[in-house]
Amino acid sequence: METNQYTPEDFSNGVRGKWCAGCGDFGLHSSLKRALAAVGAAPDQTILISGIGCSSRMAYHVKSYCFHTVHGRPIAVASGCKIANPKLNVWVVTGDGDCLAIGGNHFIHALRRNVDLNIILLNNRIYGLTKGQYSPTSLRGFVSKSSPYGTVEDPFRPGALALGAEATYFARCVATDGPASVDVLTSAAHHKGASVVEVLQNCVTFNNGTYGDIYTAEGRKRHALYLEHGKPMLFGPNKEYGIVRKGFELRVVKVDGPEGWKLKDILVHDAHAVDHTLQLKLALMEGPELPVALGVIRDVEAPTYDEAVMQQMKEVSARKPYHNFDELLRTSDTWEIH
Amino acid sequence: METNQYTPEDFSNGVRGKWCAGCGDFGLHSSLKRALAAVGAAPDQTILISGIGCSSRMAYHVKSYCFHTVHGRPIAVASGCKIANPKLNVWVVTGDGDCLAIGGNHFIHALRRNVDLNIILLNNRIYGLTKGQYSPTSLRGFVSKSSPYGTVEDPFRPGALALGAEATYFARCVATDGPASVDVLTSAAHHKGASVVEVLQNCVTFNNGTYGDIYTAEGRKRHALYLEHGKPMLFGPNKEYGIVRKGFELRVVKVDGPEGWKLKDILVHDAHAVDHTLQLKLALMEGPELPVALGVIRDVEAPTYDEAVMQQMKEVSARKPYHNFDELLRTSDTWEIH
Amino acid sequence: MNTDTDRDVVVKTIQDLVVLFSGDSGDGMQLAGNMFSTLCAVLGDDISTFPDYPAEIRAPQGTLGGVSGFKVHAGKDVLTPGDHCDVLVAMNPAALKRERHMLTPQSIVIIDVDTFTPAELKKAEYTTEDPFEELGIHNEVIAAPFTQMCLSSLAKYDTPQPVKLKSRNMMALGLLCWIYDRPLEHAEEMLRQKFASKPQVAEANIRVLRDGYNYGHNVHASISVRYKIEPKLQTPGTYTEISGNRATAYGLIAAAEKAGLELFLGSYPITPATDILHELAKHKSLGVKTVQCEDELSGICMAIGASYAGDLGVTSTSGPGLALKSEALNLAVMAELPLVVIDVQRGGPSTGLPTKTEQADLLQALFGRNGESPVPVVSPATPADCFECAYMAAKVALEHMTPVILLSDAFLANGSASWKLPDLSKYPPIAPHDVTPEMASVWTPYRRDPATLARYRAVPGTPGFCHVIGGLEKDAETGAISYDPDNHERMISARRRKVELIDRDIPQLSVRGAADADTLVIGWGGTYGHILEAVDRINRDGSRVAFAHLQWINPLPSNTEQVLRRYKQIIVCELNCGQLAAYLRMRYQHLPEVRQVNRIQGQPFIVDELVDEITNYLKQI
Amino acid sequence: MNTDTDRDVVVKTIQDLVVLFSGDSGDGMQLAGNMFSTLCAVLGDDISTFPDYPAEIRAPQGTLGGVSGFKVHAGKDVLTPGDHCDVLVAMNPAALKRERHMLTPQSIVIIDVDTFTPAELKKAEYTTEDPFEELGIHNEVIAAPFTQMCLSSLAKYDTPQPVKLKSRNMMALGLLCWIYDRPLEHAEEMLRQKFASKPQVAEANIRVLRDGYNYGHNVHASISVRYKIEPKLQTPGTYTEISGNRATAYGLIAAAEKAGLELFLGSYPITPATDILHELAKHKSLGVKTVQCEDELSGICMAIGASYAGDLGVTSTSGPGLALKSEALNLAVMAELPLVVIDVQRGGPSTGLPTKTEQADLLQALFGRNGESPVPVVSPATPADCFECAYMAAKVALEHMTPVILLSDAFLANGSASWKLPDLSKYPPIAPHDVTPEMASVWTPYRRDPATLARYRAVPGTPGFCHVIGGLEKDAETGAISYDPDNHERMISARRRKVELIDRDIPQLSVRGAADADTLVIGWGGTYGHILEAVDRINRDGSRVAFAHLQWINPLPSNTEQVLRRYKQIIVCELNCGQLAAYLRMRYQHLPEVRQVNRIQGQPFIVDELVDEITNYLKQI
Ligand SMILES: Cc1ncc(C[n+]2csc(CCOP(=O)(O)OP(=O)(O)O)c2C)c(N)n1
Ligand SMILES: Cc1ncc(C[n+]2csc(CCOP(=O)(O)OP(=O)(O)O)c2C)c(N)n1
Ligand code: SF4
Ligand code: SF4
Ligand SMILES: [Mg+2]
Ligand SMILES: [Mg+2]
Repeated sequence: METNQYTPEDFSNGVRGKWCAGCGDFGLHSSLKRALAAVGAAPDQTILISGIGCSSRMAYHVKSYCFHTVHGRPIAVASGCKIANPKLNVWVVTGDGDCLAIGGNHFIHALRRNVDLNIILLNNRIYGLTKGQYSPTSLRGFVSKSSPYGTVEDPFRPGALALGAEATYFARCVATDGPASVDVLTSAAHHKGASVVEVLQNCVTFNNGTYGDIYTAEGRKRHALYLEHGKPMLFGPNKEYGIVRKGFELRVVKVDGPEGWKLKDILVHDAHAVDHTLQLKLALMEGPELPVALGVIRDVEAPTYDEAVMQQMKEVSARKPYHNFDELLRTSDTWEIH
Repeated sequence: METNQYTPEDFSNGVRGKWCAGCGDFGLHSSLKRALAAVGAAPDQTILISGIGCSSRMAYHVKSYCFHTVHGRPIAVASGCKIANPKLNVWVVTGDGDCLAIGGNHFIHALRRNVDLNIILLNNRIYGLTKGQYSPTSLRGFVSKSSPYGTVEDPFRPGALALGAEATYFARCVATDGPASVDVLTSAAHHKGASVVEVLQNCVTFNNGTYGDIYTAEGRKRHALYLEHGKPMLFGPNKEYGIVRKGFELRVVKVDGPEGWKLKDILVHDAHAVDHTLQLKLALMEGPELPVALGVIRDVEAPTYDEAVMQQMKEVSARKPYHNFDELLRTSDTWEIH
Repeated sequence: MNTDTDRDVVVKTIQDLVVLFSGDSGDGMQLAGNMFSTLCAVLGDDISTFPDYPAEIRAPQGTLGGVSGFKVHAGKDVLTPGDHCDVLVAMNPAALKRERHMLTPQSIVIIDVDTFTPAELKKAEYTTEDPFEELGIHNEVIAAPFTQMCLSSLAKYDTPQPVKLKSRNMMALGLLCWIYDRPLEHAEEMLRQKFASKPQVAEANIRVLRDGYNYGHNVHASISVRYKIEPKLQTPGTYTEISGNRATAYGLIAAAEKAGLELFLGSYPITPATDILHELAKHKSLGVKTVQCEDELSGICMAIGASYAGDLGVTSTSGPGLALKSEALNLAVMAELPLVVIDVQRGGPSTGLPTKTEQADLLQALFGRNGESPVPVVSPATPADCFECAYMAAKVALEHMTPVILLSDAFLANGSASWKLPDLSKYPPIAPHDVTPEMASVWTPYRRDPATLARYRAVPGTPGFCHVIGGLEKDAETGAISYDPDNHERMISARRRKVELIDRDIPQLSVRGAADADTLVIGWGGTYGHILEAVDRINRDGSRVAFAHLQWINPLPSNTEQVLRRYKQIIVCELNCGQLAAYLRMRYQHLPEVRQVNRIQGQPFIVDELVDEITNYLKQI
Repeated sequence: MNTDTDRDVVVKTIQDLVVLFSGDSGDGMQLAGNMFSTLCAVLGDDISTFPDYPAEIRAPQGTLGGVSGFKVHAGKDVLTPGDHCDVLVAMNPAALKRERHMLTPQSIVIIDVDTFTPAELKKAEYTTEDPFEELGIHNEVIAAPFTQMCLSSLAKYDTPQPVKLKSRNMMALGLLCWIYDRPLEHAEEMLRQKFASKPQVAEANIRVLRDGYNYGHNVHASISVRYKIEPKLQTPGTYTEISGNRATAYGLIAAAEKAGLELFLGSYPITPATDILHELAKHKSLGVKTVQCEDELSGICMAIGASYAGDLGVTSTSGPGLALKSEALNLAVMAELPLVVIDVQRGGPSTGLPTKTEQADLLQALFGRNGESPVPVVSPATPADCFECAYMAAKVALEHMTPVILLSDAFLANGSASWKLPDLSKYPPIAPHDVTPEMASVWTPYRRDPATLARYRAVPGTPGFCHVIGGLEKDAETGAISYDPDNHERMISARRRKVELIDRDIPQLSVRGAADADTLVIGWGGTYGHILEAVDRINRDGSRVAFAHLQWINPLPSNTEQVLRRYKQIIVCELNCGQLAAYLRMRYQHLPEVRQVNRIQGQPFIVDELVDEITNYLKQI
């Protein structure tokens, strides 16, 4: 973590979170403040925009310029902020309902445009605030108040949707996994362009246990792959397992095991690869065969929308002969009446 | 093409299309009527829903049950139709603006739910009806009325977005390429679940030439790969080129050429593969290195939403003791007043 | 059960009773309140309930923000949940503080004295150690050690203490049952049903409930009176307790069955409308399809699609959702398709006060669309009336080929009342306005029924009726797109007239109260009970006021203008800044003086205040 | 140029002139019309133009559906494009048929006789071979062989014939210039500019234009009169021709500059508002940012975000888009952020008549949101007034911290008028209501300026003002979320009062016309010219009528009630079913009789009809 002038406390407004005891939002809240401090921008140079949902209540618990907007629209509002003033750091805190149900269109378009936003998607696979309806990330068959006999639809996989929408950055962390979350959030902030951080977050009240053992440190040791750019894809309690390619498939192998796989056979993570084939496959990995990928999955440079707008304004400005209203008027086809 | 009782004329309502002379919509219109005849459902068992746009005017030129809805919403309206009455054939005709700009959210959710709709996306990379603004599929730098200095954003690639949204079916054709269009549309109709057919359509008036030589029969001979399930991926005037895998990449090679590639090295198309890695790569192929893929790129079986709803209704019905309103009333906690 | 012969305790007979159960969000007050209201209803009382829960997800335990309340009014001629309470059950100091304004000098306060510790007092922001003194409460207080009693009741179980304490609410309920003489049998039955899958939990709760009852019996020396509510002579029949949202869902189910159609709900969850989705989602065995859509726009569009394809299409939401649906609602207006749009109003604008009640979406419902876009609007008066209105909304939509907006509100939606099970066979038939095969040769999409101006629906799948409809203006005769000036005017007026003609299907406006009054009080929607109670009281007190309540707001009953013109002044009472008042003035020129009583506080009217304001106006003519 | 000394032709001096250019969509009528209007304006005429193009993408060439028209009214005291035309230029039989109702017995008809072939007559659905007889047209007809002439003009070029025929419109324009004595210099200059990148095309068009002019000269024997329009004495200054949409864009640019802010437009294309986006997109050198958003919801939300972050946030749309924006608009109401929302009205409801004009979004603008949601509404009277209104809308939004709706319409948006270039230094200053560093210690988000009740904006990036705002109700003092009943009422009333207080910044309602009239005619928006012309005519004819036109509709000018009460009857004229009339009745009790003149045909008023209806009402008091 970088050293700089701000501490997590500088981003605390002293208002205690009103989430249920044990809610994953608490964990993310504290990681977020630490990441904000690590990024090094002042609280008053920071904007945090949220929609509506338990997760979106984050806006009341961070000291910065916060705007608790309406359901589904935080990404659109945040895009306006960033394009208006690209100098500010703009964060979005949103939920699986806010971002992927009602807000789905703004999500995909912000990614395509590559507006430089840091989008924290708290995915608890449920509508928490409205007390327990299934969400677009709820698993097929999920029983909830609005699906008393189980849902009959497959969920979105946020990584697939994001990459399908041309995302330049996608990362994943677990809400209660502090240090890894701080790293990922900090890296998202440093990414120029739209970054999506999917936070696996447990809703103790309406969807407890949805992430199984990935939600525990112990489980992650066994079933999570912490990706690092440039490093081989190793995991397991003793990093004894690795990922290899077979055709277009991924497979888990034991390094130096009976099958004879060596460290050099293991795929090396390239978060910066422009072609996202492998990144997408990593994002989609799931048990029991494959580990769950955590960390920065994709982080690719591309022009950001907000900067490109500024750039174009500069270029056009240099070319055009008029720079204020009065000069504009003179560009019209005019005539004099005497 | 199957033989059956209907002819394309049966789906003609005699109202001449009001598109600009040379518009690609004319081509698709005639292919659509042929495909409808080939599918074999009666005109009055067929629903065609469209939004707003030049493309959406299709609703006035097909004899069936047609509903010209509002901008961006045809997929939502069509979903309601199909879920209400799964026996009907439901088609959606939409444009790149209608479907991917204002209608983006309904598009991704219908695919995720896998509602059994046949979605024809007429992609001309422009807003035609409103006379020439760029669309979410316009290429970066595109100059239009609303982007006089060129756009500063990348386009969606409909195939990537569709597969990112869990599409079970994706195909592509060129509006003026009649027989191939009819084949693709017919196959889309036979697919159980949401099918997306991206139609490359030239807007002669506002975006003429956007597809370069792929829009001509001659160009397609050289630069298009017509995919067929189970067949090797060969293209070129004499089918002399083929596609091979290298790592996670695709490459064009000459079969029986100096580099020594043989027919057996060429990838064989599997439209039914559940893992979409290769299909996605095919959908994203573009020149100059790679040919443009046409035909059915993905076609995978999965439960459809509308049938699953019916199925669940049956199951629940069999289990529950009440089947009319009066019986429902008796399930309440009631008491008698005498 | 130990039913003793109260020797030392006075037993008073009362007409009605208001109990307010209040505690932390986790204290189970909604359950206790609900059960108490049912126990009363089962004994033949009228009931009216009012849950008031925090919008916060989970305010910290013990704080003022976390207080959750449930008011039950039971007895004879009960119209509202009551301005005040006769008994306040406060499970912690925060509850006492938050609800103290509900007390009258006669109210009894029951507290769980075990929670009145310095720590809890501090959480509730008390500044002294004597909460009663600090709040100036001088009422009779029953300080029961619910916490201790609950733990000892359950001593033999080895569940953890926090789990045991979840039954504290049953202790309070048991005590109330003793004081108000409600036998426990039905309550025990309810617990057994609720916890059918966890018999242990049911047993524990029943044990606590009985101990609460017995506690009353044992310590009755410290309780000065017991009460008996005078039973009301209700119409004989089978009753249940119903909330407004459930009644709405039932009304739709009944209408679909009557019309011979399947019911389709496209909806996106939103407080306080979500329970309609929850309720309908259960009833797949009745052919009810519910789709939880990706957003409100999809919700209404799917319902429109379903309606086009032959179902009874419905969409449910609250104010912000109605705003989002307005563009697509206009498609239904233009395509002239049946559709029921339910808006369970809440406090606005914007996200506003999501769990609170308000009547401020009326003008949005009437006018919140581009262009000239007439849509019928109906609004229920009581939770049970939600059934009638939903039924009628569906009937009008199907028979007149139009979307209909049903304006419910948070008060109606969550409140409940006892409800005599309806006999569906006595309800008017519903005949969808569909084409018949004979029409095939002459039908065009906008051919109208001369009696109602409704067009005829040709459901896809019907042989011989292929056609196109849509949002562009269409030729009245041929159904083709038309930009013809005269045709547009003709179609605009047909759509308007069609809605006006619905007034033949709706009841005349009836007037209650003094026949010779100079003043008419008028209201709409969920304020019915409060206004009626106020008007009754004013008339009992010797002044003379008439009262009319609007169920249909568009069209207005055909005699509305005539009724209004009968009086010297009209007082419109509503929970907004005067939307119905404005609408009436807009509709009828030169009305008698229109005066307004408005509250916009996220709360139902207070009858006392209504009485005062109306009485004041009476003095002014 | 050949300017002869008209020997045989009578030259008449006229006050004004209406020319209707009409032809197929591909015939370049919009260009010819536009050029003619500019030529007149350059000579000092008032002008008013009205393009009327089909909504169809491309109706088949030569059919009635494909006719595209452009009306130019030029001369003295021109207020409207005119009910009728003095000259109809019909480039084909379809145009003649479509526009025949615009003729008076005195009108001259100019046709391209080469197009009156049997094939073309058939396309235009004529049933006989004599179109004039068939239509009953007995006017003076100039049957010019435009097609042939055009081809021979361009004989020396080897472009294909269809390309050559694209200049046919210049032939017609040249002829008109001769008849009405408009020198060609400026027209030639315009062509050179328009085709700057294709000098060949410019040259060809100039050649045809001159040949058209010379044709008039050469054949004048067959033309009975030439005309001279009496020049109007206009205020001296620099003029340009401006459409309503461009004026709107300019007003916003001017306001942003005056306020020292950058302008941000978030928009989604929609007819007839799209040209505002097109226009603003050009002006990056003025610091204007335009984002073509994915939908209307994004358009307004991005504008809100930009406004929050310190820009002047604007969103532009038409009726269906306003419906879609209504939920987010309420966020701006609740967050009390400046925002300009432009609705260029078109025919509704739903997709309706997308290219036609209508005034039926008034009630939507006023009331189309959930909850009590007051939003200022302003509406321009003329294309040039769009500039003033856009400027004022931005000023009010920034200074009073509120969204403002600007209601334009298709008639204003596409119509044009000559416009004296404004001197921005004479416009009132605009001072964004932002925090100052001294406030840091006392500021809370909803602290209000006592004079206006506007809160103070703290733009992100300002040191020391971190805070949170949002759509939930907030405590008036602290800015924290509040569900407190009294606070809600207090905030509701502050939001309302804040909007009312804007009336101090807007002009009083002024009345024109007869001072001693019993009748007040009142209108709003783009009908101004038509109503004024009608009222003037009625007064000239000896009846007495007063006329007031509303620019601000919310708040109404503070003297509105007083003005209205001065008359015995009020006649509200509008292009809808009576929305302003309803609003006035709603706002003021016991008004004098409110009568209505309504048209809802997708077309502007016809002055003759206004005169008739108003005169009729005059007889009724
Ligand atoms: C326009 C609108 N529609 C619906 C709602 C109701 N609503 C509030 S939050 C929410 C879902 C929240 O789910 P999610 O975004 O996953 O957040 P969580 O509470 O799970 O963190 C819904 C449906 C609303 N406030 N506004
Ligand atoms: C709510 C709404 N917003 C905007 C419009 C204007 N509009 C109509 S069609 C269209 C875009 C059409 O583009 P596309 O879907 O690509 O169709 P195309 O004309 O290119 O076939 C737009 C912006 C509208 N009719 N309704
Ligand atoms: S409901 Fe779920 S998501 Fe919301 S605060 Fe409680 S635990 Fe967290
Ligand atoms: S504008 Fe373009 S898309 Fe529309 S009809 Fe013309 S050519 Fe086709
Ligand atoms: Mg969630
Ligand atoms: Mg398009």
